[in-house]
Amino acid sequence: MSMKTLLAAASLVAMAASAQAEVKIGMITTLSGGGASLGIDTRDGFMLAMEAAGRDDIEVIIEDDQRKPDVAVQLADKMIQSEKVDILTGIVWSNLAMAVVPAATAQGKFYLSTNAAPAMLAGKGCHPNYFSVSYQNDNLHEAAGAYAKSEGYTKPFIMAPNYPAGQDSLNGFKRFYGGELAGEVYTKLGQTDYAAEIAQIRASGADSIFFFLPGGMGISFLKQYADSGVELPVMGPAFSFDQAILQAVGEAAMGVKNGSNWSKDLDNAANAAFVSGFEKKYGRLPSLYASYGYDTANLLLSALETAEPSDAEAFRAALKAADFDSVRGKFSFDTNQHPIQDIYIREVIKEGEVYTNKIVATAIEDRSSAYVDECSMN
Amino acid sequence: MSRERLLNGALLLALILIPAWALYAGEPFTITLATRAVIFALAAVGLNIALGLGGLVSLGHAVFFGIGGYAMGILASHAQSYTPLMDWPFAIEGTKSMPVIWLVAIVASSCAALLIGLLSLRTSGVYFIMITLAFGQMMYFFAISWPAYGGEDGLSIYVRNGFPGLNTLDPIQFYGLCLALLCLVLAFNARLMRSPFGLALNAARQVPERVRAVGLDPRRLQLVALVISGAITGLAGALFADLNRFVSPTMLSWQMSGEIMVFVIIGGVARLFGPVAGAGIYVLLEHLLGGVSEYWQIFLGLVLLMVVLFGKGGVVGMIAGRRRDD
Amino acid sequence: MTEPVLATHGLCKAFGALQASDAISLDLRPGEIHAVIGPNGAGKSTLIAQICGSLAPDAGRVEFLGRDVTGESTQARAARGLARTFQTSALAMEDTVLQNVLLGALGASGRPWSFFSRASRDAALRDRAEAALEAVGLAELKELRTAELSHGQRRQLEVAVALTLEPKAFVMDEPMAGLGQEGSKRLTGFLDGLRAQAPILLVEHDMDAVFALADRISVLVYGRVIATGSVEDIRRDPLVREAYLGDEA
Amino acid sequence: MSPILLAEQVLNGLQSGVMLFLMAAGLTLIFGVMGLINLAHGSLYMIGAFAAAAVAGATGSFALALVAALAAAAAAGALIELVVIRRLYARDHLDQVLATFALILILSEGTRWLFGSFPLYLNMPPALSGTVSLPGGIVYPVYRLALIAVGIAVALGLWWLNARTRLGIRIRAGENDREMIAALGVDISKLYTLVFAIGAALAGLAGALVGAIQSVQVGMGEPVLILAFVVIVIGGIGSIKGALIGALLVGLTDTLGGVLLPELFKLFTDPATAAATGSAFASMAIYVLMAGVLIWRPTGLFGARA
Repeated sequence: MSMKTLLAAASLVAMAASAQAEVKIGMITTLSGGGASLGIDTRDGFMLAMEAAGRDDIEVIIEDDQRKPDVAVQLADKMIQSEKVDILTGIVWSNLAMAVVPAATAQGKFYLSTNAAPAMLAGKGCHPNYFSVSYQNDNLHEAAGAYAKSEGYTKPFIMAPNYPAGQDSLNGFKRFYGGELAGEVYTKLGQTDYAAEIAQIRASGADSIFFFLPGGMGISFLKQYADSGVELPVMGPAFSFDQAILQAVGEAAMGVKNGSNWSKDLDNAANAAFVSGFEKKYGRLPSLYASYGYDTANLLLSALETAEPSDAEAFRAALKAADFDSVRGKFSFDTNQHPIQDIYIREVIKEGEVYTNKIVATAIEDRSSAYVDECSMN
Repeated sequence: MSRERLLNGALLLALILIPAWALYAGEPFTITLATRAVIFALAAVGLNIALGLGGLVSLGHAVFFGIGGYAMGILASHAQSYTPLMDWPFAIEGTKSMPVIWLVAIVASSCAALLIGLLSLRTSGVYFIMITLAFGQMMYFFAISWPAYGGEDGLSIYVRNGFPGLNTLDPIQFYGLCLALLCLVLAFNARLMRSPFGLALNAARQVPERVRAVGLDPRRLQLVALVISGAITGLAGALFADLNRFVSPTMLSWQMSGEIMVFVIIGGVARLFGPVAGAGIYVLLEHLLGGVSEYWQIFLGLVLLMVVLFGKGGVVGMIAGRRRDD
Repeated sequence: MTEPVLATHGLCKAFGALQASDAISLDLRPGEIHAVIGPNGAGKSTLIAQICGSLAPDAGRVEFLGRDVTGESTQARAARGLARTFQTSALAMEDTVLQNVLLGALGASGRPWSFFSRASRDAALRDRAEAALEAVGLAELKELRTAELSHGQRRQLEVAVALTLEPKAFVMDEPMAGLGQEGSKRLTGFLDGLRAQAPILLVEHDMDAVFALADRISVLVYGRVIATGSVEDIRRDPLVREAYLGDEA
Repeated sequence: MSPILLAEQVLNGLQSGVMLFLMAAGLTLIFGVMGLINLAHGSLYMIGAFAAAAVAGATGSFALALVAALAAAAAAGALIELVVIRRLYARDHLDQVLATFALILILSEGTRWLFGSFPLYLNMPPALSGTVSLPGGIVYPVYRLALIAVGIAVALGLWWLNARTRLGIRIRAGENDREMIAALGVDISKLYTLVFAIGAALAGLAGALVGAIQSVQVGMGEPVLILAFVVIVIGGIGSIKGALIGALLVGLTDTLGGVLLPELFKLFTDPATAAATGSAFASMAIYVLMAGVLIWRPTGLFGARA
C-alpha cells in the first residue's frame, strides 16, 4: 500500500492493520496540480464520515489521478487488479469518469460518483453497478433555468466553455427556461480574459446572465464582470460559487444566484453535524464536493450494514434503498440510479469576513434527470 | 561486446521477465505498468528518430500520438455502435481488429507528419520547436471542441480491440503484443541507424551544408525522418488508447509532447535503447514518487533537472559511455 | 579555346551599403587551376557562396557545364558535379572518417532512400569511399572518429569527400588554411595532380601554394576583379601590387 | 454588430495584446541576449501574481503588492539564473527546453506546497475600479485602460533602456558578440543575471496586474506562456519591436476571432451550433496565424534572417 494512503487514512489503517479488511474502497480523485482543491474536499468529506463510523473492516485506498484520464484508468486497473477493491469512487471530472466508469462497471465493480455524472452514464450508458450520489450534470444548470423563468427574465445571456460539459450546461439551462435568449456564447476552455464577452453582454440588451465557467475561469469572469459597470442579475451553477472558490472571487460574487442541491444552511440534523464536524476537523467551511463525499460515504456505510459487496444483487438493492441521512434532507434514487432531490437557488452573502451562500428559493422539487427514459434499467 | 549492448540486452531481458515476476510476486498490476512503459517507449523511439537522428526538436509529437489514439477510438466506437464511419462516396465500417486499426493509425499519423513537416521544415531551431508546438495546440483545441467524438470527455471503448489468435483482455497477452511491436520497431530502428538513409540523416543533423554539398537535400531527409517518426508514435498512440480503452484530447496536449521528449532525454538521445530506459524510469518514478508525496512532481522535476544538467547522454550514456557506431 | 567548365557573368551581391560582389565575371577552363586571391573582406566567401548556390546573387548568372544554374539549389549543382571544400571543415564530427566519405559516395550515387541495407556493407559505396581516402592518404585512419583527427587531417578529409563525388569541377575554399608548411607542401603536390581529373577554382591565402599551382590568377578587391592573368602577369600588374601585394609586403 | 461594439472589442484586443507584450518582452529579451529558450517564464508570471496576492492580503495596499511582485519575480529569476540557467547557455535548445520544463514542475508544485491548492484573492485598487465613458460612447473599465498605459510605458521604457543607456549598449553588444563584450571587461555573467532578472520582473509585473482581474492559481502561467511563445515567434525571436507587434496581432486575432467567427457561422446555421463551431475555430485562430506567418517568413516578422 502506498504512503499516501497511510497518511490519508491513518486512523482507519491503524485499526485495519490487525484485522484483515473485509471491504476495500478505492478512491481516485484529483489531489495535485490544477483542480486539486476539489479532490481534496471530496476526500476530506468522505473520510470524515468514514472515520465517524469507525468501522475497522473497511479499508479506503486513496490515489491521485492528477486530473489525467490515462492516469485515472491506470489507477482503476491497479485498484481492481492488485488491491482487489470492491467499490470505486471519488472522480471529480466527467472526462475522467467516462474513462474509468464503463470499464470498471463492466468488470463487475461498483462505482459511486461523488461528483461527475455525464449524460451518457445517466441515459444510454447507465449500468446496474453505477450510482451517482451527487446529481446528474445538467441538474444545477436546469435549476438556474427554472429560476430565470420564475423570476420572469425574458432575455438572459448564456455562456459556457466550448466542451461537452459546457454544451450540456447551456442545454440544461434552456430545457427549464424555454424562452428567448439575448445571446449564447461558447468561450475557449481555460480562457482567462472575458472582456470581449462582457462587451457582447453589454451590447446584447440582456436582462440577466447565466454562466457556467468552472474553476479559475469563473473567478476571472466574475472579477472582470464586477468591474465592467454592467449590472445585471447573474446566475450560475453552484460550482463557481463554492466555498473554496468564493474567497478568491471576493466582493465580486456578492448577490449572485446559483443553483445547488446542497447548502450549508440546509436545515436538517445530518447537515448540521456535517458542517460543524468538517469545520472542527479541517478548520474550514465544507464545500459542495465535501458534502457529496460525505453523503457517498454514508450511503456506502448504510448499504454495508445490510449487505456485502460480494453479494452484488443484495448490495445493489441496499444501495438503491438509500437508507441514510443525507445532508440534503430527502434523497432517493430514480430507476437510472441518479438522485431524485430538490434543487435550490442560493445567494452569495458575507458572514463576518467569510463569503458563503444561503438558500433563497427552491428551484425544482423532486428533480430526477433528463436522460432517465433513455436508460434501459426501467 | 560493448557495454551499451550488454545494457540493451539486460533491458530487453528485464522486459521479457516482468510478467513472470509479476505473477510470482502476486502483483499483476505491474504488468499494466510495464505495458504503459513499453507503449511510452514505442512513442519515444518514434520521437528519437526525428530528434536523435534527425536533430528535429519536435514539441508536437503528441499530435501523432493523439491521432493514433483517435484512429483507434473512432474506428472502435463505430464498430461498437454498428454505425458506418461514412456512407458516401463509399461505405467505411468501423473495426475492432487491431491490425487494421494499427494500419490506419500509421497511415493517418504519417500523413499528418508529412503535412506538418512540409510546413514546419521551412523553419529551423527555436522556430521549429515553436511551430510544432503550435500545430499541437491547434489539434488539441480542435479535439476539445469537436463534439462528434466526445470532445474533451473523450471516447470510451468498453472492450479492448482484438488481435487474431490472442485474448487481448489478458494483461500478459496484451503486454506481449506491445513488447513484440516494440522489438520490431527497435530492430527497424537499429537497421535504420546504419542504413544509407541513416548515414545521410545523421550527417544532415550535424552538418547540413556538407550534405547539400554532396548533392543531397537535408530537408527532404528530415521530412522522411519526421514521417517515419510520426508513424511510429502514431502506432504507439493506438496501443495506448487500447491499453486505457479510452482516448481523449489529453493525448494531444503539449504536456504529452513534453513527456515523450522527457523519455528520450532521460534515457539518452540517439541511443537505440535510450527511449526504452527513459520510459521505464519515468513510469517507475511516477509510480514510486506518487506514493511518497502529493507533491511528487517536485521530485520528478529535480530528477529531470539533474539528468539534463549533469547526465549528458541520459541514463544509457551514463552507464555505457559515449556513443560508438560500428 | 575550349568551353569553360564553370563561369560567372556579372555577379552582383550587396549587403546593405556593402557591395560584396561587383559584376564579377570569371571562368574555369578544363584542366586548369584558377586561383582567386584578395585581401580579407574582398568578397571571396561571398563569391563561393554564389557559385555553389548557398547565396542568391542580386544580378548576374552562374554557368556550369554550359548550363545556367543560377536558380538551382546547392544540392542540384552538387549533383551535376560541382564539388566544394569548406574553409572551416564541415564534417560530421561524431562520425568516423569512413562514414564521412561514405556520405560523399552516397551523395554521388543519388540514392539515399535505403532504410534496411547497411551503408558500410555496400560494396560500390565502400570502394568509392576507400579510394578517396587512399588518394589523400587517410586510409589508415578510416575507423577513427572525425573529431579525433588533427586539423591537417581534417583538411585532407575535406578534399577526400569532394573526391568521392568524382566531380566535373572543384571549388576549394582555402584548403591550406591552418596547415603547417609541411602540410601545405604535401597538399600542394596532391592538388597539382588533381587538375588532370577536374579543374579547380582555388580560393587561397597561401601565396606560395597559389604561385606554385595556379595556371591563372584573379585578384579580388572590394568585390571587383581587378586583374586576371597568369602568375607572371599578376606579379607584374601595378594595380595588384598597389592594392594587394603592396599591403602584404 | 455595431461599430461601437467593434471598437470596444478592438480595444479589448489591444489590452490583451499589451499584457502579452509584458510576458513576451522578457522572453524575447532573454532569448536575444543569451540565446536561451525559457519555458519557465510562465512560472515567473505565477510567482509575481502569488507574491502580489500575498502582500495585498497582508497589507491591503495594491502598490506594495506590485512592488512585491516585481521584487519576488526578479529575485526568483536571479536565483534560477544563478543556480540552473547559466549552465544552459552553452547547451542546445533541446537541453534548455527540458531543463526549463523541469523548472515548471518544481515551481508549480512548490508554489502549491507553499500556498495550497485553493485560488488566492487579489483585487484591483479602488481608485482604478469602475468605468469611464470614452468618446463615441464606449463604456470601458478604468483598470483596463491603466493596463494599456502600463504596457505602453514598459514598451517605451524598454526602448529607452535599449537605445539610451549603458546597460542597453552592453545588452546589444552581448547579442552581437559575446567574446567582444567579455574582452571589453564587462562581466558577462553579471550582465546575464541582470537581463534574466529584468525579464523575470516583467513577467512578474504582468502576473500581478493580470492577477487582479483573473484567478490567481497554480498553473496560471502555462497558457500565457504558450501565447507568449506564439507572440515572439510571430514577431521574430529576439526582437522587442517584433514582440510588441506580435503581441498586438495575437491579442486582436484572439479577441476578434472569438467574437466574429461565431457571427460568421450564424449566417449558415442555428445560433447554438454557430456559437460552438465558431468558437472551435476561434480557439485555433492564433495558431493558424502563427503557422501562416512562419510559412511566409520563416524567422518571424522582425527576426534576423537565418
